[in-house]
Amino acid sequence: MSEQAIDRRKLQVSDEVAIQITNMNKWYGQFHVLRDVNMTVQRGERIVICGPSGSGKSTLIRCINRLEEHQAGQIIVDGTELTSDLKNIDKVRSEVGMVFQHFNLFPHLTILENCTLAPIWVRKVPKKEAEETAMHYLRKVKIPEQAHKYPGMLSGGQQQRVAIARSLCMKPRIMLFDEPTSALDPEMIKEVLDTMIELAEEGMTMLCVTHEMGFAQAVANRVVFMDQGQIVEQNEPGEFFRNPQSERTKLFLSQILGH
Amino acid sequence: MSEQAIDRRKLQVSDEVAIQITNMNKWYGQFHVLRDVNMTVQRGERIVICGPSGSGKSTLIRCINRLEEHQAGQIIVDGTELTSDLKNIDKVRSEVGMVFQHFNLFPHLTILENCTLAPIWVRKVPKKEAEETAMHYLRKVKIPEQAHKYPGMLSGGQQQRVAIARSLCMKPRIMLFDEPTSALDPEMIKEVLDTMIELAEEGMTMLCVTHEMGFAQAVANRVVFMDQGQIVEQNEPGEFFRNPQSERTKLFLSQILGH
Amino acid sequence: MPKQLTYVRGEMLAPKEPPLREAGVVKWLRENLFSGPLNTILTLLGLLATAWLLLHLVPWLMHSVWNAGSLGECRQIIAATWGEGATGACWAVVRERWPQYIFGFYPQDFALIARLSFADQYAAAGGYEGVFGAAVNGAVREAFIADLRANAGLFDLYVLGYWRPILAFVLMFVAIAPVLFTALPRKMIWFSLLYPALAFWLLWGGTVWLPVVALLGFAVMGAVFTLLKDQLGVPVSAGLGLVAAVLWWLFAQAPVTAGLQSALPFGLASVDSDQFGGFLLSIVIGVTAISASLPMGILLALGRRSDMLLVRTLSVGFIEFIRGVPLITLLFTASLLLQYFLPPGNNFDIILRVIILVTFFAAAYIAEVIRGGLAALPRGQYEAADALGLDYWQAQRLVVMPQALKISIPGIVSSFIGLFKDTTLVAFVGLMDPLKGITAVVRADIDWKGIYWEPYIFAGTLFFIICFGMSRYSMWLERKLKTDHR
Amino acid sequence: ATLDDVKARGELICGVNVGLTGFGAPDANGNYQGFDVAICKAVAAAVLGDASKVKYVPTTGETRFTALASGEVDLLVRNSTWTFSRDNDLKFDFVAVNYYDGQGFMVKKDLGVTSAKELDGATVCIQTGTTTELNLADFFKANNMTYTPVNIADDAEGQRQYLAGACDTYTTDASGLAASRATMPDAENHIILPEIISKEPLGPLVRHGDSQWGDIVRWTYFALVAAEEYGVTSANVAEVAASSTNPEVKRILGTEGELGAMLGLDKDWGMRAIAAVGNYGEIFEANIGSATPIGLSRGLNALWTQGGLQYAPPFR
Amino acid sequence: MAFVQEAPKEGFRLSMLIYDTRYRAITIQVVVLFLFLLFLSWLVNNTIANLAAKDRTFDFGFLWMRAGYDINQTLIPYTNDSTHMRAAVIGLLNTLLSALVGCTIATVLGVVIGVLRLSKNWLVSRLMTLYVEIFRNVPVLLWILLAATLLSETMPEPKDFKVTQAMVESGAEPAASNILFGTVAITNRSSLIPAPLLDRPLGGMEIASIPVNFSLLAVLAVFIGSVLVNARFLRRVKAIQEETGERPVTWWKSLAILFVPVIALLMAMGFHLEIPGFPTDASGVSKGFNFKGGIEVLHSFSALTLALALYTAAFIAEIVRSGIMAIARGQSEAAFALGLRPARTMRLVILPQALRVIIPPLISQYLNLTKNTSLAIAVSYMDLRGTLGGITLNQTGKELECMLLMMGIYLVISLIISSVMNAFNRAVKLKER
Ligand SMILES: Nc1ncnc2c1ncn2[C@@H]1O[C@H](COP(=O)(O)OP(=O)(O)OP(=O)(O)O)[C@@H](O)[C@H]1O
Ligand SMILES: Nc1ncnc2c1ncn2[C@@H]1O[C@H](COP(=O)(O)OP(=O)(O)OP(=O)(O)O)[C@@H](O)[C@H]1O
Ligand SMILES: NC(=O)CC[C@H](N)C(=O)O
Ligand SMILES: [Mg+2]
Ligand SMILES: [Mg+2]
Repeated sequence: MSEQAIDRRKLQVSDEVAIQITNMNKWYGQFHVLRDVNMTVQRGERIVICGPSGSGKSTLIRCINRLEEHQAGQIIVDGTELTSDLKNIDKVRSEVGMVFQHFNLFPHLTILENCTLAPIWVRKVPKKEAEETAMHYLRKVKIPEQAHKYPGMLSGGQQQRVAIARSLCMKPRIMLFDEPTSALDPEMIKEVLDTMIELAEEGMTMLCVTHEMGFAQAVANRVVFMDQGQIVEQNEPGEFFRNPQSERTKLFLSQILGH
Repeated sequence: MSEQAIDRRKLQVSDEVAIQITNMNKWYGQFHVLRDVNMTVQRGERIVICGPSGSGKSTLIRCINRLEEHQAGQIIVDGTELTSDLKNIDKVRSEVGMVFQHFNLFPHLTILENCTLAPIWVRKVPKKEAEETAMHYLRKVKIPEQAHKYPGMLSGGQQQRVAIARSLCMKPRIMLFDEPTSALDPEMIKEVLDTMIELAEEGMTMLCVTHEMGFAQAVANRVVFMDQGQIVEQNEPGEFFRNPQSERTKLFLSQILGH
Repeated sequence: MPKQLTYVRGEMLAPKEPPLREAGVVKWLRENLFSGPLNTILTLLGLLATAWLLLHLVPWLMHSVWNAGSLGECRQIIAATWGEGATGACWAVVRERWPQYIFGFYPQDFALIARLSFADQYAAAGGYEGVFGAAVNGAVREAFIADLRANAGLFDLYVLGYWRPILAFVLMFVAIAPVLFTALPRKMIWFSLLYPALAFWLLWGGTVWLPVVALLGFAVMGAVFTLLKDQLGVPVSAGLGLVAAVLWWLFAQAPVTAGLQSALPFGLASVDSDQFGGFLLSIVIGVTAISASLPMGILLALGRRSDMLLVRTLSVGFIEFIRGVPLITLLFTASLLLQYFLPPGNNFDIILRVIILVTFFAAAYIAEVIRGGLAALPRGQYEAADALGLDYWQAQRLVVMPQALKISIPGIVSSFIGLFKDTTLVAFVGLMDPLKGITAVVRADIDWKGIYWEPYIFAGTLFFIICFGMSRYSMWLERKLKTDHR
Repeated sequence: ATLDDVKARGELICGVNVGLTGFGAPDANGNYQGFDVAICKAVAAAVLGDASKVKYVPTTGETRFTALASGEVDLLVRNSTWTFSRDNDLKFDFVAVNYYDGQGFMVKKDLGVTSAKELDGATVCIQTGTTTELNLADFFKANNMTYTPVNIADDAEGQRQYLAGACDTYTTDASGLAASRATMPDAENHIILPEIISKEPLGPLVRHGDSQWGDIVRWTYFALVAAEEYGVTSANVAEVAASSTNPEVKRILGTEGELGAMLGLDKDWGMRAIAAVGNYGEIFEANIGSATPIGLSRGLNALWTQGGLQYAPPFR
Repeated sequence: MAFVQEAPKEGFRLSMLIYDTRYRAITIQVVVLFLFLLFLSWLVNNTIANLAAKDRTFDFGFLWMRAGYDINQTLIPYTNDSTHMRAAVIGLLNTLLSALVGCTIATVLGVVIGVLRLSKNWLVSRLMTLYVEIFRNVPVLLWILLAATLLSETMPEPKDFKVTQAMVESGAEPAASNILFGTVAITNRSSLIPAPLLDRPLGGMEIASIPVNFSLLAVLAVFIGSVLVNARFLRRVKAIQEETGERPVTWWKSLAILFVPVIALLMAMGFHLEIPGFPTDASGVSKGFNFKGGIEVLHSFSALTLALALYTAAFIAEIVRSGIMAIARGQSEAAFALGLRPARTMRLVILPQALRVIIPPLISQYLNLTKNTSLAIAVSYMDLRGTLGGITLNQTGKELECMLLMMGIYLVISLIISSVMNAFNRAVKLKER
């Protein structure tokens, strides 16, 4: 998928901090799933998170829009600290878009309705305007002609692109992707990655859990490797793949690149 | 997959007619799905059927073992004409093995039981003997060690190989394959194609709907191209790919070889 | 640009204990009971309701009386022990009448008790002839039995006395074990198949040859079927087998039974249907109808999916009719109208008639459940079976049904639970079900007139235990079947 | 014919009441006892020679006639009133009247009611499917009063509702009321109002069209009545049969004449019936008479010789 | 060569009836039809023979004869002079009333319990589980009997509400009194609720012996009008939201539109409530046996309906719970991630999807409840079975006719309900490719 190789220098990373995670810890019952995570994400960064299964990648990004609650430490998103305060949660959630592995489109609504639901009810955008925005993003993900179909009538790749468009309609400043391509057939992966690359080119702050190493190399400006709930290594992608530092990372890379 | 390139001359094609289809027509309701199909298959032939989606390939081979009923014309399999007579149908079905795109293994039976079910109940083979045969074919498809597992515990490629072994256990004289690899992940396709190639080497009469052009070139002695329910072109594979005659075929080949 | 992009962890962190508010009672309470205003209100409401119930029930249950001869006596004891105006449960009625709740008026086998435990008195009274022999000895017999009742121990009275239903009940578990637990040897299925005849004989008594000869009818059916199956195909040979069996039952049953009985007389004292009652009746009706409705339900479901218009119409008509009318109208039909539909002068057992109609009722529901299971089965399974050359019935038996039934288990079990609960409705056609029938009899007794709650609670609890057990079993089975193929 | 069916079956199927103490109810061991039940036993003794060869089918007021009509039972003895429409429209034969009765009302003493005419606006418990239901409607209409019926399926439930105060008054046959009252823990707190609002001749009935069977039941019953008249009891019946010189007694007991054969039975039928259950008076006293908790006096049901209505036609 | 060029054209042979797929189906159907007709004619034959033997006829004329018995709950006028037909209609209406009220209560309760079972509140979810397990594992007949017993054994008798001479003299209060500010009385026979009365009613007339009350019609008409106006109002609100994005606060306006006109009309007609109570004489001593005034809801109705509702609610709760659970967690997470609040998520995302899953089994529970109303016999409620299938059957001896008619009516009700269900299923089927 790297035909459209991106000139990574063109992508702006500003000094502004988009997400600041400090000494964050999370337990599921007795199970210590995230341990002392520290991470700073600048506005405009494109971060790929990888690591073995069960290492806490999903949990980490789900903490960022409070789909999970952390128990110690601090997460500040766009200047808003995530606490139990409902107002803060609402604020953060409308700033942060999320794309799930299984799309999670609303099957009872058309594609267009899927895209306008949140803008209308959360952002209180007039319907007409919401629909225009939605069509804009649907065009951007290249499926405007599907607007009046239902999700069940679309292919997986199309569905995932709708999911991205749906998030974008809320005009988020940060996008989180949790293995957005791993539920897709090989041919469809490309459609979705292309869409994500385009987003990246526009300077969207992105955190993406993925094992598509091609994508990481093409787009990311940082790769974060997690294991056992901790950030084990992070580096600029070229360096990361060429020259991993820790043993754990080497082992992991040998496995996923090996086959 | 053509590492084990087959010396095609070694494969015997006898004069005996295995399948004779004459002026066969079939309708689904008002829809004329097969139009005046004529086809003769000699014993030992390996025929690949290809064509665009909806052209009636599946329907054609399903007619051969009467999973679908044709309405006009004649199909004679191994000397038995397919009519509504139950005895003939039973006879043909036990001569003709079929492998489906989605394997259709019986999930409530172990691999071994899947393989022995039909021999025991249809051929009335003693259980012991049936099991020996089954193990023989399981060894042949290289998964004897899975015999006591359930289909759900196997990978797709393994499942498809079990499906082939299951058919072979009935010692059919003709094998039909309906896109046997298209539900598989790329890595698994090879396993299955290898098995099929071995079968071909042993002189089994095979009709195979597939778009694996490598396989066609390596194994088939004839490629049949269908469109809109009709046989548009058929030829020896080298000639077929190098030098397609009809416009329709050219267009089709350009698409599937293009990507 | 971020300052230090590169980061490598030197050493891995060990897991830590969660902070205190993440564990322990406080967290549990906070998360589970008081996590928000709405939840707090709900908790308080829940506590209030529980307290209210307990306040009303506990004193009543605490003041239980287990030993009394009548309701009046109970009340006296309660007043004497806990003071005037105290209310309490009078379980004495259950203690005194439980045999009826369990067995109805099923006769106790006093002859056996006498022989085993009271040999001396028995011999003195003149042995079998003297005591149980002829009807003329009514008075002697009554006196002897009264004596036994007074002197026999609990084991004698209730275990020996009711050995027939108890044995039938215990054997029932042996019979259903291979169905419930697939790990058991398959050969046990044979016992399961013989069990209905055995249970019939144990419960109703009479000559042993009746069920044996009836079973022979099935043997005849099987023989005809296997002989003809290869030539004529399953449906035709099954039909002919059925015809042969029916002919056997109609014409050979009576003479052969009589002949065998006179040659080799062997039997148990026969018991009339009207002596059945209580849970014995519920279980007899429930279990018979359950086991008979499953095959019938399968046939109906297949019929409903058949390509043949007529077969489909009849199946649909039957299913929709049965499901469309209340069970009790069917029961009324069984008890009152069936006599109109059958040839004049016949008179067949009311329990049997009720069982037949209850079976129809259950079968219609089960057919719908199984139809769901069949629909959930991918088409490919049918095609694969066809392609392998299995015929329709082989495909159904070996490929389709095992899978469809597995999918349908939760639905089937809940139909069974419903059916078992519905056996209480037979009270409306004059049978002694444990809930209303027996309770009405108990309350007609002058000693227990005015008792309401205790019999209901007793019968209700037993029902709860059985039904709850069944539903837990089905959950267990579902889990088990789900895991062992993955 | 019913007689043949019964003989072939070796059992008489008798529709009875299950909840009316004294008339028909099973005891703790499941044995049916009562004034009505005795007739079943007598018929079984007469026909089959064994009073215990009876299968009792519990019926409610509502189901009893269907049970008889459909052939479910051979004989219905369930305090059923002989009425024109039951006889002619429902096609039954009432073969005799074993209890002359009338409909009454029972109220709690503390209600302060002394006459049925004061019941305007009351809630009345009534068994469904009975004559009393129709009488009640007529009575209140005739007296220009209103009421709320509580239609109840059986006697036990009726009593429960009445005792719980769910109705102000319970109405049914006076004998039924007495039976109910007798079983109440506080019988003295309930009174039966003086008005008897209907005639309720209660008796056994069979299906139309089988006169022989009807005759058997009829004459078995009359044998019991005649036995009382001639002083034959269950205790002395054997002795009387041997010693009696009264030709009618001898005919009843089968020591003279062929009455049994005329009925299609053997000649001992009458003796067996009387031996099994006693004569009418014995049955009455044992089940509902003044010595029992129910405590009914003979009243209209005394023998005609004592000013009552019980009268057996001549046996000849 | 095993190959046959031209298969011999075979003529029809008898064996083809069994082996040939084309003829086999016909053979089987003919046999089945034959057997079925044989069976049917056997039944009819027996019935005719039996009827003849019993000297009976088969006709429905009795439906037009005088019934002669009274019924305690009559939704349309009925006296013992009415026909059996009318009695049957009364019974049918009672059946439907009980079914309707039962279904309503069961739905409300079931939804609440089902949702509470999913609650994170440990105590509440356990209590609800307990409720569900206890109610659905015990025969419904028991619940009916218990409800009836509970109501008739624990509530005060009407006479406990009476003021006696002695009380007037001593100034004592009666043992029991109305609850809810003296408006509602619950006795051991019935619950009495205030009856709406009009001083200036609009009159009425009878159409086909069914009374038509103009006042009621007027109220209904006005209310329907208000509902229509309200619907228009809500459409307007929606338009505003679509235009500006802001949704105006509407609930109080809606309430006003819905109820003000009706209340005004009722006031104009002189609406007041009639409180149930005992009539008293001049000195304040109560007279009579029963309450006068108010609407009497018999306990036989309440017990049956309540028990059925409680029982069915347990099943509905399970349906609701599994319906909500069937909507994958991902759906609510996706909604949260978009910034929708939990309540909105429920309304806009979860419920519309859960309803598709919930409604079909829900309707079959309605069907079950309706059929179970035939257990009314256990508590002396006069439903269809009690009138047509009970007293009428018994008084006229037309068991065959009555039972067949009754089954037919139940069947029609069931078929109507299930065709509604099928229509619904078709309407909401998810669009797939
Ligand atoms: N709700 C939960 N309760 C308890 N444990 C959980 C829960 N969710 C996740 N876990 C555990 O937390 C750990 C981290 O899970 P997480 O989903 O974040 O892993 P991941 O890195 O995303 O893995 P994968 O690549 O498989 O998605 C896993 O061991 C998982 O089993
Ligand atoms: N049961 C059916 N009823 C009606 N139309 C059908 C049915 N099965 C297939 N068809 C139609 O018949 C045509 C041929 O179908 P067929 O499955 O044989 O195509 P195919 O060549 O196998 O295509 P593909 O490559 O997609 O499998 C298609 O247009 C299909 O829509
Ligand atoms: N209460 C009863 O069961 C019978 C009442 C009345 N004698 C009747 O025959 O209708
Ligand atoms: Mg994950
Ligand atoms: Mg195909």
